[in-house]
Amino acid sequence: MSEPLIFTQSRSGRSAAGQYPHEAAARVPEKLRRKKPAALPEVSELQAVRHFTRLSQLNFSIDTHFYPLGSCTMKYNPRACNQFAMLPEFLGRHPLAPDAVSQGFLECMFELQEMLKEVTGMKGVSLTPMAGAQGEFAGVAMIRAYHRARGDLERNEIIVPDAAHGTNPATATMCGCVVIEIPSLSNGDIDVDALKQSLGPKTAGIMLTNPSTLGVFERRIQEVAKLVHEAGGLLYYDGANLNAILGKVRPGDMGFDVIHMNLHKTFSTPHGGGGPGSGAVGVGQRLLPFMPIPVVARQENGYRWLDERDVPQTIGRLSAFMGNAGVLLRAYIYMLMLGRPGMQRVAEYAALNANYLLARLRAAGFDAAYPQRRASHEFIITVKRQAKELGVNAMDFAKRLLDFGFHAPTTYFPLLVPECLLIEPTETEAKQDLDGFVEAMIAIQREAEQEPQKLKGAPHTLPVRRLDDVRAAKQLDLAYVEAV
Amino acid sequence: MSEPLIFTQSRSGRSAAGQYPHEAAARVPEKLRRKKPAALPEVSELQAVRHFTRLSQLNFSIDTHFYPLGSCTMKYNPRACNQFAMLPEFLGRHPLAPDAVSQGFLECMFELQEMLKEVTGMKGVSLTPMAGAQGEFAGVAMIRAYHRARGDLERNEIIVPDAAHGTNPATATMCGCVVIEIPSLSNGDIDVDALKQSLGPKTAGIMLTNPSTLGVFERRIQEVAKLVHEAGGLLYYDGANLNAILGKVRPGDMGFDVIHMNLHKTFSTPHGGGGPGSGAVGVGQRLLPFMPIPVVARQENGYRWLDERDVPQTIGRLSAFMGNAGVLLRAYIYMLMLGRPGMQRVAEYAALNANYLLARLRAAGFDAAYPQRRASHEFIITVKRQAKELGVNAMDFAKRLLDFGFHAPTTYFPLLVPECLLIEPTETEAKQDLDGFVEAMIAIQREAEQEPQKLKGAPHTLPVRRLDDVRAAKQLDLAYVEAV
Amino acid sequence: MPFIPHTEDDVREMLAAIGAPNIDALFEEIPAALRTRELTGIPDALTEMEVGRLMRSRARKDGTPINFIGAGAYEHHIPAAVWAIVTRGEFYSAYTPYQAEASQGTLQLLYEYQTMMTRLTGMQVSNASLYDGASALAEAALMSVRAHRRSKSARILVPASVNPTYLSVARAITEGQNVKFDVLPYASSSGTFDPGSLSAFEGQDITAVVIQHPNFFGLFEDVDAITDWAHANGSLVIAVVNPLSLAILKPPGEWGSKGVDIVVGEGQPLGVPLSSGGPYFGFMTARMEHVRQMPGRIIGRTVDLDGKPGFTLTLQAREQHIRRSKATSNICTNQGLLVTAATIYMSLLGSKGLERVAAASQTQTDKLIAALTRIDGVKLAFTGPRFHEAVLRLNKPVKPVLAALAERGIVGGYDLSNHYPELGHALLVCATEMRTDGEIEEYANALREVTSDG
Amino acid sequence: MPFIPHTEDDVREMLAAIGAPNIDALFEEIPAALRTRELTGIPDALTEMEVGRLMRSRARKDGTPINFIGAGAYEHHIPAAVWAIVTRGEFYSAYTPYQAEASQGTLQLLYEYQTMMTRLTGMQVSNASLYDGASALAEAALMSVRAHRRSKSARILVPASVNPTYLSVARAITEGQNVKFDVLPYASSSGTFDPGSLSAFEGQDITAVVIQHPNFFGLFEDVDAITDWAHANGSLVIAVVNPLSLAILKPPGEWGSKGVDIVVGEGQPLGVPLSSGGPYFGFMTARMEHVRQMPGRIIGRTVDLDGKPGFTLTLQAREQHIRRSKATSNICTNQGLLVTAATIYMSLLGSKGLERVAAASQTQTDKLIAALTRIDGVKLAFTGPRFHEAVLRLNKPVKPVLAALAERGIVGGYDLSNHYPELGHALLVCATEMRTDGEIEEYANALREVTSDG
Ligand SMILES: Cc1ncc(COP(=O)(O)O)c(C=O)c1O
Ligand SMILES: Cc1ncc(COP(=O)(O)O)c(C=O)c1O
Repeated sequence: MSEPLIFTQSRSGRSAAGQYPHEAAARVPEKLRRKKPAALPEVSELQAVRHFTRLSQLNFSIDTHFYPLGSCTMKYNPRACNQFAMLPEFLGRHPLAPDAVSQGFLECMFELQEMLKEVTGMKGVSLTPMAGAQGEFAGVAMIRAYHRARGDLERNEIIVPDAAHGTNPATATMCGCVVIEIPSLSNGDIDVDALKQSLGPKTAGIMLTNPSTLGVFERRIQEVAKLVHEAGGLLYYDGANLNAILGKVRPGDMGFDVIHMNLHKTFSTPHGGGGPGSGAVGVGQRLLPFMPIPVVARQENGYRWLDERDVPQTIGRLSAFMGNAGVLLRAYIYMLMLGRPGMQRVAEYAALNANYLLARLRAAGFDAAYPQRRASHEFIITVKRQAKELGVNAMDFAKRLLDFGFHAPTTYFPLLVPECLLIEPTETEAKQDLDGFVEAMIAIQREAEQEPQKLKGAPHTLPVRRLDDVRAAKQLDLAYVEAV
Repeated sequence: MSEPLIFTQSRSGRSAAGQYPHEAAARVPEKLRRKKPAALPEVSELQAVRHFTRLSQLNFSIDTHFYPLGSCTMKYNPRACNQFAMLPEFLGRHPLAPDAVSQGFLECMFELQEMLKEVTGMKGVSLTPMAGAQGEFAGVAMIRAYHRARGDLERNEIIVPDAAHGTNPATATMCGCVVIEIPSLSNGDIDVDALKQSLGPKTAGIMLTNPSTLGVFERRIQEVAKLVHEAGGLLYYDGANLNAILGKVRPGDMGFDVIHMNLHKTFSTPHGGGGPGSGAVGVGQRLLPFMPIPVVARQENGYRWLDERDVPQTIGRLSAFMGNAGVLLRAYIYMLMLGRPGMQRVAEYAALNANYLLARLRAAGFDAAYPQRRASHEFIITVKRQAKELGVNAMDFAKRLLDFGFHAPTTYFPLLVPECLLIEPTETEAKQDLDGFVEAMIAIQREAEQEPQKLKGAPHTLPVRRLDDVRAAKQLDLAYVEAV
Repeated sequence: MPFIPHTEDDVREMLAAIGAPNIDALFEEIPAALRTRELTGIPDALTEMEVGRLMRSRARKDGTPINFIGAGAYEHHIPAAVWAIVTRGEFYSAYTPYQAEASQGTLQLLYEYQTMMTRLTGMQVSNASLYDGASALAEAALMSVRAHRRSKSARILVPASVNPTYLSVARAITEGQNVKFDVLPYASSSGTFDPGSLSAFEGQDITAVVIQHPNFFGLFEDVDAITDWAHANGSLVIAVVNPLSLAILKPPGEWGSKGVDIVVGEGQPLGVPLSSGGPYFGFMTARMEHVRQMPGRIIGRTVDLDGKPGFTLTLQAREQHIRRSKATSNICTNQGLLVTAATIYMSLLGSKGLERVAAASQTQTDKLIAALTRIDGVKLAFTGPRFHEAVLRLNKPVKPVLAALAERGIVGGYDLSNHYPELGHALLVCATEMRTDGEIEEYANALREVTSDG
Repeated sequence: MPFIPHTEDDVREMLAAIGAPNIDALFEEIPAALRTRELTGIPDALTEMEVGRLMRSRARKDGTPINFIGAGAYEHHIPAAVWAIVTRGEFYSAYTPYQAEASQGTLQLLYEYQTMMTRLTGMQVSNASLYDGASALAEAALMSVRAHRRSKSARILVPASVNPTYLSVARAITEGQNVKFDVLPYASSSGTFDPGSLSAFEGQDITAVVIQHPNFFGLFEDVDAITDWAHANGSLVIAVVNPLSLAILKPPGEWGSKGVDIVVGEGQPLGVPLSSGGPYFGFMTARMEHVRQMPGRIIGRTVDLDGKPGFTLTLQAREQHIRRSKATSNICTNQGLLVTAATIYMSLLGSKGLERVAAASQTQTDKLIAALTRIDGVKLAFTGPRFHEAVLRLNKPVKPVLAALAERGIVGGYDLSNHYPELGHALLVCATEMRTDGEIEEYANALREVTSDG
């Protein structure tokens, strides 16, 4: 299965004529006028529909495959969220429409803020960040603004564990901070001694995710919080992994000052093949004055957006309007459908699935990276041994899994575990599917022992076989050029 | 690719609990109560979504493949038709809602009736038949009612050419008529002499499709009409093939008294893997009093349905309400988007595509069934020669085409042409795709000559290989039974 | 040219390959006198944007009144997933699965549907759909005539508590084949059919007896007694049922001592929106012994060349495209897409979900009746056990009442006075799980106003 | 348990395999003191039916007023096919295409998107999206600082005719890295930026100059002169454009004698609904020489083991997951699904379609302005050539006027008085191809009423 580029299907003069106005001529001064039309595809409506429908079929997705991509929380995206978020009134609402014709939407946003406060244990929530990384940005920017507002101008160091997601250090840099990396212990916990040594008068804060991306819960979190706070720093919670603890423990209660949430993970909005997401931030008392705007407030005469006049110390705006509203609506709808009991179940069954899958894989002879620990909602298998003994690596396992109809786990992240597969089944997968995954892993292990080239050459049954990434980066081909 | 039956994914106690009311208990007298729940699947929402999404991917469809299934007019089904027919007000309207809250819908139906009158040249249209065959039923029933109303009680013979679609004779039988089959000439026209011999005092009417399912236009249609009318019979037009002549010639002008239209063909409503369709009927003056009800009328105070009180001689109702309203809306929307010029283009480009494909296939050495004739919107290739010389038949060509990514043409229909492929490209396919089809046919012909087992074993790349139809009919397995 | 992909170059090259001077030449076999000049009655083309605007304005005219009619079409919650999947191009834009290998998605789904319907109705075989519930009854009548080899009468007994439109449709469709329907009165006290009244037909050649349960008034019939009488009399039994009700009611396959012979009904309650009456789908299940008399498509499981299981259309020798004038029915195109919806719906709801929906509908109807009959001049006509519909008697003609309610945004029920003049000012009302207590109250308030006027 | 597939048996077997007594034991590593007791602030679960009812009632509150605001988000016709395909599960529910072989659909689409955007903007490379237009400007500013090796100032000139919110966002995002934006006034007579005023900066170390065209007032800027001045001064040029306008306007790649360096903008006009401001997508294209400084994902075409072409994420060494604190940006999740919409939109419209849409929008805006300025007390602020927005000056404060219009179902425009107090009672209005002549008249009548009151 493969599909030619749409450009090769284009023919001059063809069009989907029902899609644009009958007649219209633009008036543009000669020197500003476009002379040659942009060479966009010229195809019929059927050709476009067929092309993109066929392209879609080349993808794995939650709706078609088990997708245990660690740290990405690929769980079921309820179709109802999409349907109700796309009601014509919501789709048609202009972001700058007056409050009088926006109360329905604003009420949803306000209630979403309130629910997110409740589940995180924070004091305020801003929905504006457009993805996790922007939520992180908002968080670190608030930490900086906090220190600055106190005249504490030297604090520009952000401590980040080596297991952290790449966005954490990248964000710190973007905020003009210096990144101090600290190691993890072999049991997966933070090296608290190293932390102590890193803390000091320049400490702005620490970015943690707990459970960490190693798939284990940071047990000494209260001690960490105390240490950082005593050093004058603040604690940032990377809430991409909130799925692990939803309803079980709240970042606010653990001592965090600020958190971002990946609504496109924990709150099950779709990832759309790359996005959109939403990285709503929650803050404790200290950071309330600095929240990114706009934020919805409920007032006597209805709901309205707070802006720079209401939040004068705000770190400012992060998007042209108010973030990914449609994603927020989906998260809101999802939360309403979960409700209180459902919210609690998320972490329970996510942990059950992860621990079960871990137990079965271990029983099948695979090595856990942290065998002494409970898995959180995800866990790490390392195939270091197989790499050494059989010459097949994590990538080979990953690619071969595709042939078995399973999306691969996250590979080579976190960077500190060699040949790792970070596996996150999520709570919406059935035991049968986990069992199927285990069987596939066992079959692949057997192949690795008996015919390792099966793995090396994998995938064999997908639209393409393994791609040459080196060539992609060296002989850059980033846009199609017609042969002449 | 294959997908297990949903029943094998079911587990007792599992459910998509958000889909039904929290609590509710039925009150049913003991002896009427269901004792054991029906063993429907017990799956999660994700499992259902994944299962049916994966099943869908096992299909060929217009949205994914060229689908030149003769007599079926598989052309692009505009997405707009679906979107606008599914506006919440239309979906939510109860069929028995009072006229006061139905004017928008009724206006659409009325205008659809008017447009169908215009394109067919008929005097009245009833939208109620739910598919072509039911339209045929309505037509023949009206013909019978007409004769009966005139006291002409002996007329119960319906003449049907041998090339006719199976629904024609089946319909005649269903109406209690006797079927008189007449042959076609070797040039594809009706054998007018045979017709003359069949006509008589028992003749109720004749069912024709023009162009016929042989893909050629019946040139002596005026003479046929005259003969049948003179004999006291009426003419029925099977409008499944209206795509061939839309805007070029009107059944009413050819002398037909009644016509059904397959809106799911000519007017591009989707076929949905089997249906629904709509077989709206148009009638000339003589049959107006007998139309199936309901029919929409425009009156001073708005639109309303006419019923048995308004049309006392009606053949009656054919559906519980008023037919496949949603299909009708789609056809209406489609017609609005085509408009007058677009309506004319349908037949022009359908004929262009058919004649081009025919010309290219002939140039490539394939045999046309009617080489002396223009193709209409479809045409017949016969592989009789290949069957004799190479031992590969029409079915083998058809199955092998699937491997090339093309849906097969209609095979073994019309029955009178041996080893036939009835090919209907439709006007919405691009020249490139027709060219691709020709290349595939050439390649298959080459295979037939060099490695005929490639054809015999085809398809090779689909979810299943050739299925054992004989076994299916002998060892009936029509519903799943769990292994115990 | 909307939907036409041809460029000028394409047309030129194609005509050259054909050897025709222009497109018009392709129509040269059509006698010139017949050629259409202009379709003056057809308006100019609208763009998609313009059509959208027009359709939205039409839709707005009709609005979204609160609906309390059933009478054969019921407003139930439809999970968002259902139509999101149904409208996927691969289901939506495929034809009837003639090429089985390229249609395994549709075919497997239909096989799963057949399985579900046999389980729901307690029968052995199901076809892949008929047009709607009414025409399904007509087909069942014809099928019973074919299936009942010993009966020569083509005479079918039908209680008047069967949906009267179904009866009209069955008459219209079977009339050419001389099927005769004898309509038997329901008991005016109970609104149900009294099996005792069948004794008048004892020993007569009756091909089949039709039982609708719950009947058109929403009431439960004495299905066991009727079924047993029919079988004892050598007649077949045709059940007409609401598939949703079967989540709580004994399936027709268990009625009486040996179960009915044919079951038909309207599939709409299973995931199909009201949409002005269609497209819906008729279902039909039956005993295995009658399978060769069934109308419509049937899917069978078989194996491919490699022995791998697969699905295909089977028993096609019953059908028009093979058997032509001797087919079991003329049906060809059926209602496949709606069956797709129903199959997904049943999978999502499961029998527990269907049971809850049925029970909640019954509960809300009880509340509705309680609320409405509290109004002076509104009485419940029949008090027996019922599903989710009921007949009310008003103190004034129903039609103007319904018109006044419509003005208040309420579609208040179905006026029975045409079909059942003997019931007086009778109104058939319905509530499903979709109707909230608040809406029921709103209806009661409106009806109180409307019936007390003047 | 909505969305949880586990049966009791499953749970029992799974716990046994784990060796845990109950699910709670899986959380034993969480200090007991921290364990959440109850989420009292979260309401009980609603069923899908109930949520649907709630959301429809919320939506109804907001209604569907007629919209005359643009200001960065534009209401255009979106072909039905676009979102029917975008919401297919395979696009909707896939992750970022890390496993290229299992994501060729998304990857090829993104490659096609990149190609289209380079062609539309006249540049050589495109990334696969940023969050939105405003944050894209921030990223462009940071990119220009990295790309301009010789400039040390991180100083960027921005005319005040640039969208003021974009400027706020750019400031908020780049502030930590000490980027300085110098805002230069627009000419109060024309509403556009006078290139002559750049001479004051001649010879200074300016990293980049930003040009928005059409500018925030809808007016055309003198892009050639500004571009050439910047390049002559050794500065880079960042263009902020409406992608739709590029169907009729000279692409930034051709501005001045050598074209701009970076192009960014809001992709929303290309098939993305207004939906309260997002999700939209920011686009960015640039000269090939800057590709390694680009933020965001980039897709490349390569070959597989068999030499067959395929697509993959490339130049990942720029990104956070590889380069961590030294990445070009922290962006990870982007706006892929919206790019999917835009790619389908551009394929359906083609450049001819885009041109028609742009032209029709311009035409309707002309009509709107003609209609509104016929009203006493309503004046056009700037008369130069424009695209599809314009600034009106009213004779009274804008906010109450907009409130009064909203009551009449009209969203009348964007109040400029906060950002541009110097313009007085200024209102930014917009019409696209979606606004009919009738709606424009309706607006004019309403505005006449509202402005003449009192
Ligand atoms: C642990 C963690 N932190 C942060 C992020 C960044 O979130 P986003 O991709 O939404 O920017 C991710 C997701 O990739 C993540 O897994
Ligand atoms: C020529 C012809 N007549 C009649 C029919 C019957 O139409 P339907 O399938 O809608 O009942 C068809 C379609 O199959 C047909 O092609």
